[in-house]
Amino acid sequence: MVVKAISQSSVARNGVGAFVFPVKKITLQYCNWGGSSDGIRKFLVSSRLDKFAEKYPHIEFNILRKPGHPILRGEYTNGREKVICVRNLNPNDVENKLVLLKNSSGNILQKLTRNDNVKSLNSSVRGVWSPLHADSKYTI
Amino acid sequence: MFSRNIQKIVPLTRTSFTPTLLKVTSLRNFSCSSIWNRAVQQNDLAPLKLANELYAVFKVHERPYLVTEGDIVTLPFRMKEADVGDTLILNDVTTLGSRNFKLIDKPIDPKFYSLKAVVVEKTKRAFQVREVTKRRNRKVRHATSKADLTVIRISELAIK
Amino acid sequence: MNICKPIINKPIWRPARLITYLHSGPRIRGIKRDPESYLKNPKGLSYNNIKSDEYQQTIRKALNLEKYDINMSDDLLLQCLTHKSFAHGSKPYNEKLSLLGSQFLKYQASIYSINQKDTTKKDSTNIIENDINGLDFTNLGTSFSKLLISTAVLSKFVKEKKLNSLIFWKMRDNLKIDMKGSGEPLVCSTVLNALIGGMLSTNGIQKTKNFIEKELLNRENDISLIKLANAHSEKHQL
Amino acid sequence: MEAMMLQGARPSLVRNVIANHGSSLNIWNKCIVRGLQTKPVSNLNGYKEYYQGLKNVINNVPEDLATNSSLLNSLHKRLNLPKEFSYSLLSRCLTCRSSQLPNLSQLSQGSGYVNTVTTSNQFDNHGLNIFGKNILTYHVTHHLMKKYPRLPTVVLNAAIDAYISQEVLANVGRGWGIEIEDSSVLERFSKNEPYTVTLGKLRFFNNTLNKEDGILVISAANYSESSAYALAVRSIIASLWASTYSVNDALTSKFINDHILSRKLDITKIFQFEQPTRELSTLCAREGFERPISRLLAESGRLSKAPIFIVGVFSGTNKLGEGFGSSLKEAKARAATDALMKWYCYEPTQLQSEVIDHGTVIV
Repeated sequence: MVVKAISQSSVARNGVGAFVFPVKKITLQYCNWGGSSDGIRKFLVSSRLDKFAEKYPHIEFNILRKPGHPILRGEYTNGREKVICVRNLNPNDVENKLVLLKNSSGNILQKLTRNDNVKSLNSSVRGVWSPLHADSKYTI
Repeated sequence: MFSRNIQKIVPLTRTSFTPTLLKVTSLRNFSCSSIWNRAVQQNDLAPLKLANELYAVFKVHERPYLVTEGDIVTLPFRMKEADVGDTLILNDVTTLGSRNFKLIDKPIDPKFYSLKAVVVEKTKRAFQVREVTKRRNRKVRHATSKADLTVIRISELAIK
Repeated sequence: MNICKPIINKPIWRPARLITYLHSGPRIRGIKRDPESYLKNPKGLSYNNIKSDEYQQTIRKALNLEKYDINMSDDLLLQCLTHKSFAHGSKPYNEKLSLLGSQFLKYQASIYSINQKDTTKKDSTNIIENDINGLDFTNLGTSFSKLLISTAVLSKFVKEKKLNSLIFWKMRDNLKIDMKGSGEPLVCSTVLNALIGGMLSTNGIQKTKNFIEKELLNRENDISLIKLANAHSEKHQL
Repeated sequence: MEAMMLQGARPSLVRNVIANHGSSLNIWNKCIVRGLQTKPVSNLNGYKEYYQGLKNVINNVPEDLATNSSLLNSLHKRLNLPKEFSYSLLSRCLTCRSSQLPNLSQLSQGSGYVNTVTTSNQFDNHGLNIFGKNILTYHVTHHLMKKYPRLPTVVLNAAIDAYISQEVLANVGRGWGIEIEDSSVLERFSKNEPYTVTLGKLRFFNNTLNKEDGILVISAANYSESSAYALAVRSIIASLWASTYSVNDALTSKFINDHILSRKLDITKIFQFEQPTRELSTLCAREGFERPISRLLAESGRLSKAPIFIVGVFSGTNKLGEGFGSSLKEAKARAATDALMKWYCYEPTQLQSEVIDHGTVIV
């Protein structure tokens, strides 16, 4: 046998085929005493979280009472977590932060260079230009 | 520019603002656009159908993106209508090609292809502070930016 | 850049060897062998002189392929019955078909196993409903479910169907006369797997499934994997 | 036992929150956890009761309890499983046989902090895993052989592995958001954690309190985290088949296509040729093509320090492959490799009929 194999692993492409939602758990931590938790307390008392949870059944919501400033903690399937402090925020802003956690994939925010908009795992379909193959009028 | 038996008909419905990204539920028909095939015979998509690999150039708000299946595309705005996990049908495609053939039109009639994407995440750029100065002035202004992004993944690219 | 491009359509000088000596008899290093001398299976059947109505029809009849409406071409059947060891892989051989077939047979055999309502292994202490949708997954991984698709049972099946004399393969040791230690059971089992794989590639999943259910995993048949596995386990318990 | 419990009751543990299952919010994927309610920990009978209850629940998961588990619910929704797939079955998929402790007296220090309870062979995912493995292997083999009919057997096996090896399946499981149970039963008891939480977590032999900082101990038996994840993934696929085979047979294959076969694999990266030119000429002889001949197509800078040659390999007038190199020999080998790669990685289109490969070339 002449051909040998080098072991490889396939790479996940979430969204091709099935799409698994990246956020798996959101914990809402509040304090029953502190004034900075005022907004989140109002948010929790209203039915807004219920509606939110009904809309996104794939996320597990936990509510945790703990002294200190209120925080929202999102846990993601890539093993990372995002924590947002929501002290002194009003219920609308708390919900916006919740939406932010829901919309994220858990990756770190990155600086992007200009026109670097497409990231691909595939090799170039059209091939790479070569001076040795080009027509004579294009040769250097 | 065009061959004799084919006329290029510009869709009359096009206005200054054309929604180029639509959700699956509301696919817009571009029934009156025509096909202009430069590489092969008119309306003959056989070489593209036989190809194992395809690429497409689609436009969103007049910006072109060259993609293959499975690619991640970062769109420089927040797509309000779409939620994470929604499927988008991209219907402003200007080029469809394989290694040796390509089909060009503005846009290509969507009945020839299917190009779909999934919204993977709606995120932001990293927080940036830019120092803005003026000549011969000692004041430095710190301009901050954290722009919105929508990340989509091309889930399907096929010739119908 | 200086690029020189030779003309491709220039005629190529080819050395033509007009006379080749083909050697038959004992092997001599460096001498080309006569194909007639090695294109033979251990039973002496010659690969080049196969008659379709004898060879392929025997296989079709032995496996009742017509009964299950399975069409397999002569070439495919011959490939299924040719092992990789034969003629140094110069003829189409069954390695990959057998790989596919063995996976499919394993899958079907496990479906058969989980469908069995086996009462013998139930322990008296706690029988709670542990089946899923009427399937008992605790049947898997037992010695019987492994035995069902083992090399021993599959090769026995091929031998009982009298297909083993039709297989093209090479013994581990050519000088030995008896089959013991020649690797015959493994070759026979690859043949059955390859036949399933070939069936699957050309006739589709449904027909192959039907063939496995009715022919191989059927208690009523005289020769079936279940009967052979039972016989095998009884023999080894004694 | 008392001493052990006191030792286990670390300060952080006492301060830990207590979960209350009877939530006032009637939404199933919501769980209320209230803090700062301590409970006396030295309650041996209570612990025994908790342990026994946990054991009973895990060994035969009641459907109503599983339906209330927020973890199971969110996992079910995330994977978009059909409603025929029951929550108790999903919980059974997460019970590994390795969570069965061999013998408590044989375990080393820290065995008191077990995070699993003794499970029954009738209710773990052992059989499901075997079936899942069979169904996965068959599907992936069938798919690859259809897509690339001429792959050599070693490469085919490596490609199958690239999709369904233990590590890859473990990554799939992590991507599904399956969580592992890494707190001890004692900890859970002192938190008064409801059984529904543990039902939604992956239970396997995992003595986290026995860990040394910076050292990962892997015992002789395959009790690793990735093997447990792989078991769970295979079992979920098998359970999906078991729950839906009578209703919709194609659902499982679609699930495998969507989650496993949709992953990216560059098949050409698997190949490693040792004697490409020799292999190519054997191939041509076997298939009845003309003898392959390498010819120089283009060159540049032959006498410079960076020469480049482009060599094509031809069989008659057909060009089989092309390669570049800084020497003629290198370019020739690359051309032969290219030709072989094009032969082995041939992909028939859907319009073509089934291709049955004659086998790998043996030199």
